[in-house]
Amino acid sequence: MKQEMMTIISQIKIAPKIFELILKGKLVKEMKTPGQFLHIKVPQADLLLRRPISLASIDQKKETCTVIYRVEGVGTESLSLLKKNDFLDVMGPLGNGFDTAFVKPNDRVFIIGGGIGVPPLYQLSKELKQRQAKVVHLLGFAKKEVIFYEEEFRALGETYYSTDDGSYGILGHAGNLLVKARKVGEPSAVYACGSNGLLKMVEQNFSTHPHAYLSLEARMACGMGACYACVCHLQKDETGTKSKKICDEGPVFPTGEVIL
Amino acid sequence: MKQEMMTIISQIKIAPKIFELILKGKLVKEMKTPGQFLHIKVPQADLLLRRPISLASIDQKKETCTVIYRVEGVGTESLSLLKKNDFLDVMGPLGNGFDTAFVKPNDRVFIIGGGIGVPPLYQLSKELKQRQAKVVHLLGFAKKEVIFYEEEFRALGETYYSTDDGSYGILGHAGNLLVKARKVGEPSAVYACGSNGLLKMVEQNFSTHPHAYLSLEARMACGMGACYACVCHLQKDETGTKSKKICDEGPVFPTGEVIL
Amino acid sequence: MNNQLKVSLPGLELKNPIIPASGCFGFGAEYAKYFDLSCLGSIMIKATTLEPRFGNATPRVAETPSGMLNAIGLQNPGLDVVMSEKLPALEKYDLPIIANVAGSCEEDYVAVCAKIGDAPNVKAIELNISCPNVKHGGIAFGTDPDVAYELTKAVMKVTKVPIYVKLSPNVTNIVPIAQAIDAGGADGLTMINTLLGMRIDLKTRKPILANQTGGLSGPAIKPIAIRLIHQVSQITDLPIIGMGGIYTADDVLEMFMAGASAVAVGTANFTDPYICPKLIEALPQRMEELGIESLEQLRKEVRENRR
Amino acid sequence: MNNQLKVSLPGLELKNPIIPASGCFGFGAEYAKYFDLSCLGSIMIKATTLEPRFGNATPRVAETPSGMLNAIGLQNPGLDVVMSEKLPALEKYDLPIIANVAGSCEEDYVAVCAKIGDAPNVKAIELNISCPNVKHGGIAFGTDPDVAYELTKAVMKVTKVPIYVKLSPNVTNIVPIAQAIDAGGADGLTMINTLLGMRIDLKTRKPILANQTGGLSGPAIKPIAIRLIHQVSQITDLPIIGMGGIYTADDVLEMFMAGASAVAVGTANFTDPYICPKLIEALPQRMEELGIESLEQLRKEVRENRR
Ligand SMILES: Cc1cc2nc3c(=O)[nH]c(=O)nc-3n(C[C@H](O)[C@H](O)[C@H](O)COP(=O)(O)OP(=O)(O)OC[C@H]3O[C@@H](n4cnc5c(N)ncnc54)[C@H](O)[C@@H]3O)c2cc1C
Ligand SMILES: Cc1cc2nc3c(=O)[nH]c(=O)nc-3n(C[C@H](O)[C@H](O)[C@H](O)COP(=O)(O)OP(=O)(O)OC[C@H]3O[C@@H](n4cnc5c(N)ncnc54)[C@H](O)[C@@H]3O)c2cc1C
Ligand SMILES: Cc1cc2nc3c(=O)[nH]c(=O)nc-3n(C[C@H](O)[C@H](O)[C@H](O)COP(=O)(O)O)c2cc1C
Ligand SMILES: Cc1cc2nc3c(=O)[nH]c(=O)nc-3n(C[C@H](O)[C@H](O)[C@H](O)COP(=O)(O)O)c2cc1C
Ligand code: FES
Ligand code: FES
Repeated sequence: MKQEMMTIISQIKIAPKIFELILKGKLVKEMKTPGQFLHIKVPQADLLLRRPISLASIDQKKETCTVIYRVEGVGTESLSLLKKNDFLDVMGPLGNGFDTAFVKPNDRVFIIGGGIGVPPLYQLSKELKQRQAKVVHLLGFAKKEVIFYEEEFRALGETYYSTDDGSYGILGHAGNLLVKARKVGEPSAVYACGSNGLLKMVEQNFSTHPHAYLSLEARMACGMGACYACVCHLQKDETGTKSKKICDEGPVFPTGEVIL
Repeated sequence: MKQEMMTIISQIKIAPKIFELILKGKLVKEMKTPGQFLHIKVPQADLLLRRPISLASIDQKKETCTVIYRVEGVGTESLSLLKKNDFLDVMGPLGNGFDTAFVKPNDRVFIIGGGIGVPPLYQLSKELKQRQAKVVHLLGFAKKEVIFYEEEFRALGETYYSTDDGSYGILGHAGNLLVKARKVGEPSAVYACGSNGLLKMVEQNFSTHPHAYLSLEARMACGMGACYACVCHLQKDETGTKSKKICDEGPVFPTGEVIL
Repeated sequence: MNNQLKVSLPGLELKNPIIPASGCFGFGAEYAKYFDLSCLGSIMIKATTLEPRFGNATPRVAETPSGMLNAIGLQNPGLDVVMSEKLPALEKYDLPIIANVAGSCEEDYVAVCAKIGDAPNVKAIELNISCPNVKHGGIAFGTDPDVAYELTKAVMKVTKVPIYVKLSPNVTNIVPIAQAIDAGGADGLTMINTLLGMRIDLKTRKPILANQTGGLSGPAIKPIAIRLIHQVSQITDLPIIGMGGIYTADDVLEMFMAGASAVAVGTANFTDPYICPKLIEALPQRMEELGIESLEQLRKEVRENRR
Repeated sequence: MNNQLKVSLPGLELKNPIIPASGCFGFGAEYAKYFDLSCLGSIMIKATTLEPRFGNATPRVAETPSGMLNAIGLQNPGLDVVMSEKLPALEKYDLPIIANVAGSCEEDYVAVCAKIGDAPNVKAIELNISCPNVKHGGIAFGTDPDVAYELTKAVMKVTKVPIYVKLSPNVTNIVPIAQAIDAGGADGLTMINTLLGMRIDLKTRKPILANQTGGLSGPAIKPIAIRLIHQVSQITDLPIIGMGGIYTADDVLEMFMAGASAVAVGTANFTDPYICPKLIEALPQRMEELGIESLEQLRKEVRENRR
């Protein structure tokens, strides 16, 4: 099964313009890897394209999953109006998530996130914790008010914040947190999700690291590899004709592979 | 005020594909004349045009009005999914309704309706009853199952039915009822709403009657006289360039005026 | 603050850029029952022809996904009635009027253009050479550059007010047509008119519209309008009044960013009779959010950024 | 009962008329994870060019009201890979394949058409002379009757399978183009390709698509497709595979009533990956409600009722 009318268990605003949506359905059984995303049909007849939204957390026992999204345009606006017990047309899980199989107990792992790139890192961090890794969260936000899930991340490991306006944590972007964190010790794995600027920064820092992963975004149509909407160029391709599709060959890529 | 987000008080299916919808709002204050219609914005983003639906009954005390409609296409289908306490974008009341000012006590009045043309005749009949007219209802339907408001009409006066398949009342269309009713006595007023065939039949029978009225239908856009979507030709116009707009100069016209 | 929405075009000093589109607002009288027309930037009145016209047979409208088809066929009471009744009725509003002019042949256009500018409140003419719903004239004038050039020149000779020529999207290449109209001396362009479409009734298996085909309008055509306005604004300095599917303040601003200098709102009036005043009210806040000081400033920026 | 949905076209004996449209279904492999492709009438595979192509820069898609824009730019792995990997992978399905062929010049088209019909499951070619998203070739071949005629003749000489030529809606008059293709000897037509459109990002004030313009598809364009199919079916006996905004069984039947003999479903696959099997399932009931015995019967009736 790859598509379902899932039931909304709850929808709450957890920060300005940011919503946490909990969905229940059989589709949850398929959701196994952090970093995968759902392709959501917003219930508005004139909007044809689905919206890709990352899985923020998965609860197999309760048969529920959580997504966290920011209201950006008409689609997410319309999504935010849904209420408990409403149905939602969900495709997924799609894409390849974050590889964690190699992580060993006590590995020092960096999770680097920015703004609305933070949600998928939560399920990732939960799984890394299960693998008994020592997770260090380096999270950048625009300002204090838009930070969400602070308690949840702190419960999983060291957590540091930067804000663009200095209203919480250190001033500046997550790169500044990274500099500090590397001084304490180099990571055995790095996972990042956020703006293109953030991803480029991580790429530069860990271009040859064997276990550094970036989660990319792209405007999508099919979400499953059929339409070529979401491609990116490869770093090692002189012809310029090769590409990877972010939807089904990503959204997570190791550093050194694709051009950001 | 000419437009309002009215509140749905109830919506029930009263016959196969036929729904009775009760709306509450300040707009009801403006609703004074039977035969006027509401221009309803169906809550589906890709449907731009409003749907004209006749007022079936008005209750000034409760600040409610009732419409009765049949599911025909996507718009009425979507409308039928609305529930109690939902809001509905309503423009109106629009058009000129049925003239009843001239009716005197004990006037024998014919109300002729067919199928989904019957709803506006209910409020009309209530008002004629208040004027102490003797109302005779001649109502044609496809078959027994799709008849609605039978008790309501019987409570207001003599009521006769015809059905296309003979499953209730006499076999055939409302014209057969009319022949019988005229034998008993000629009406001092006639009001009709229904298919084009029904209206033509009434037009032929009462083309020179001083108080015979037909309620017409047309595909509409603006609903208020600005777009010329809903025009009809005039009987007395040799140039062929004159017209009446059904939305704001109708939907009710006396016989002898427009070409059906 | 107050000047934020002002735009200035040949013949038209508009307090805001919102203009009900021709054919979707009659001659204003009906909507005047809903709101005070003085709030509008202008009104484009229903197409006016020399003689009265009944137009096409009904049905004249059909619905399509995020759009509608119309085949009204330029029904109007004719030049004399427009001059003697319809335009004077609008004089009580503080409002420049744009008169939409149509015809079956060059002489008709010339005759109407020569006279309609005499009305004191008509400040500009919109030359409708793109109506897809009439057999003679209409769109035929708008798909051939030479014909468009000749017609523009002919009406420019007789008119007292600026002429805006309304372009058809139903063409392989709009550039030579816009250039011909520019060369013919027009003062501006309006675009787009409707796209030719059809719907079929599944029960009768025949076209819904009596005219078979009709003009497609509404949000469905907005991306086509944006593309054409963008394309034409790159090759001419004529101001463009943009239209095609405007429903929101964002749509208005998107048209400006494509190259429009004012906008007309058509189909949306049918969905919401108050749409024009609502757009006027919504624009300032949306502009602030997007860092747009004023529409004149935005126009300038867009012009400067042309390729 | 079972033959109700069967349609027969040159080279194509289809068990039902539902065909995923080119570019919206890749080479089938991805959707094969969702359902058994054997249920389909056929598949129109992604445009294939002689050499591999990367296509345009991203973003390549944008959303519009009841529609979407794409400017993929014909990305594909090239003829060799299509022949050696993509087409063989489809052989396990009971399915005739329609190969969509594109090129930058006549020689390219000829080279691909000469070879791709060698694949045992390719039963027809769809000649894409209407892609609006590439600089060279594409749409240029589809807007000039003479060019379309020459190209059709050239590929007809080398091909072993029937050729269907895909028409562009971005033209002033589609009739001479369809006639030229008919005269060139094509076996059928497919229509419509996308309409040129644009969206602008209000924050950057630049087009959303890297390519600036893109092709508009989806229900927004359905009335335009219906009109063009109706128009072309009046002037040629070539069978038409109709497309443009199909989302429901009613849409399929409306296209047949306009003159189509089969249909392709594009954008709808993105909204609902199961749309094609759903349409196949929904058709019989809807046909019964509307008193349509079989699609072949409907085709006959529509042809007979032409003006
Ligand atoms: C793999 C992936 C995972 C994502 N996970 C999350 C998440 O967990 N939480 C979250 O808030 N956002 C996430 N996004 C971004 C999210 O998809 C967009 O914010 C959302 O689609 C915007 O939709 P809209 O209707 O509000 O905006 P509109 O601008 O109205 O959308 C119009 C179209 O553009 C597309 N679009 C607009 N912005 C983006 C974008 N940034 N990325 C991709 N498509 C876009 C939409 O999908 C839609 O097709 C993710 C994106 C991708 C690709
Ligand atoms: C003055 C007036 C009063 C009416 N009163 C009633 C009533 O009380 N009860 C009732 O059931 N119906 C009534 N109708 C008919 C009703 O408007 C249509 O059945 C309805 O619009 C169909 O909408 P749809 O979306 O279901 O159909 P669709 O076919 O999907 O509608 C598509 C478009 O066509 C228009 N349309 C389709 N059929 C008609 C029609 N018969 N008349 C006018 N427009 C049509 C729709 O308004 C819409 O714009 C009335 C019509 C008019 C003109
Ligand atoms: C019902 C209707 C009638 C129209 N009549 C005219 C007309 O008389 N003259 C004209 O130039 N355009 C006419 N148009 C086109 C509109 O002015 C406008 O160009 C088009 O509808 C696109 O804008 P919209 O999408 O906002 O409606 C008409 C459009 C509609 C829907
Ligand atoms: C993402 C995308 C890619 C497309 N690629 C091609 C293509 O490679 N070749 C082609 O002939 N048409 C292509 N098309 C056009 C479709 O085949 C179809 O003609 C058009 O989308 C209209 O149908 P629809 O409204 O059902 O999508 C593409 C359309 C889309 C949306
Ligand atoms: S979104 Fe279609 S291939 Fe990625
Ligand atoms: S519906 Fe517009 S004039 Fe009647």
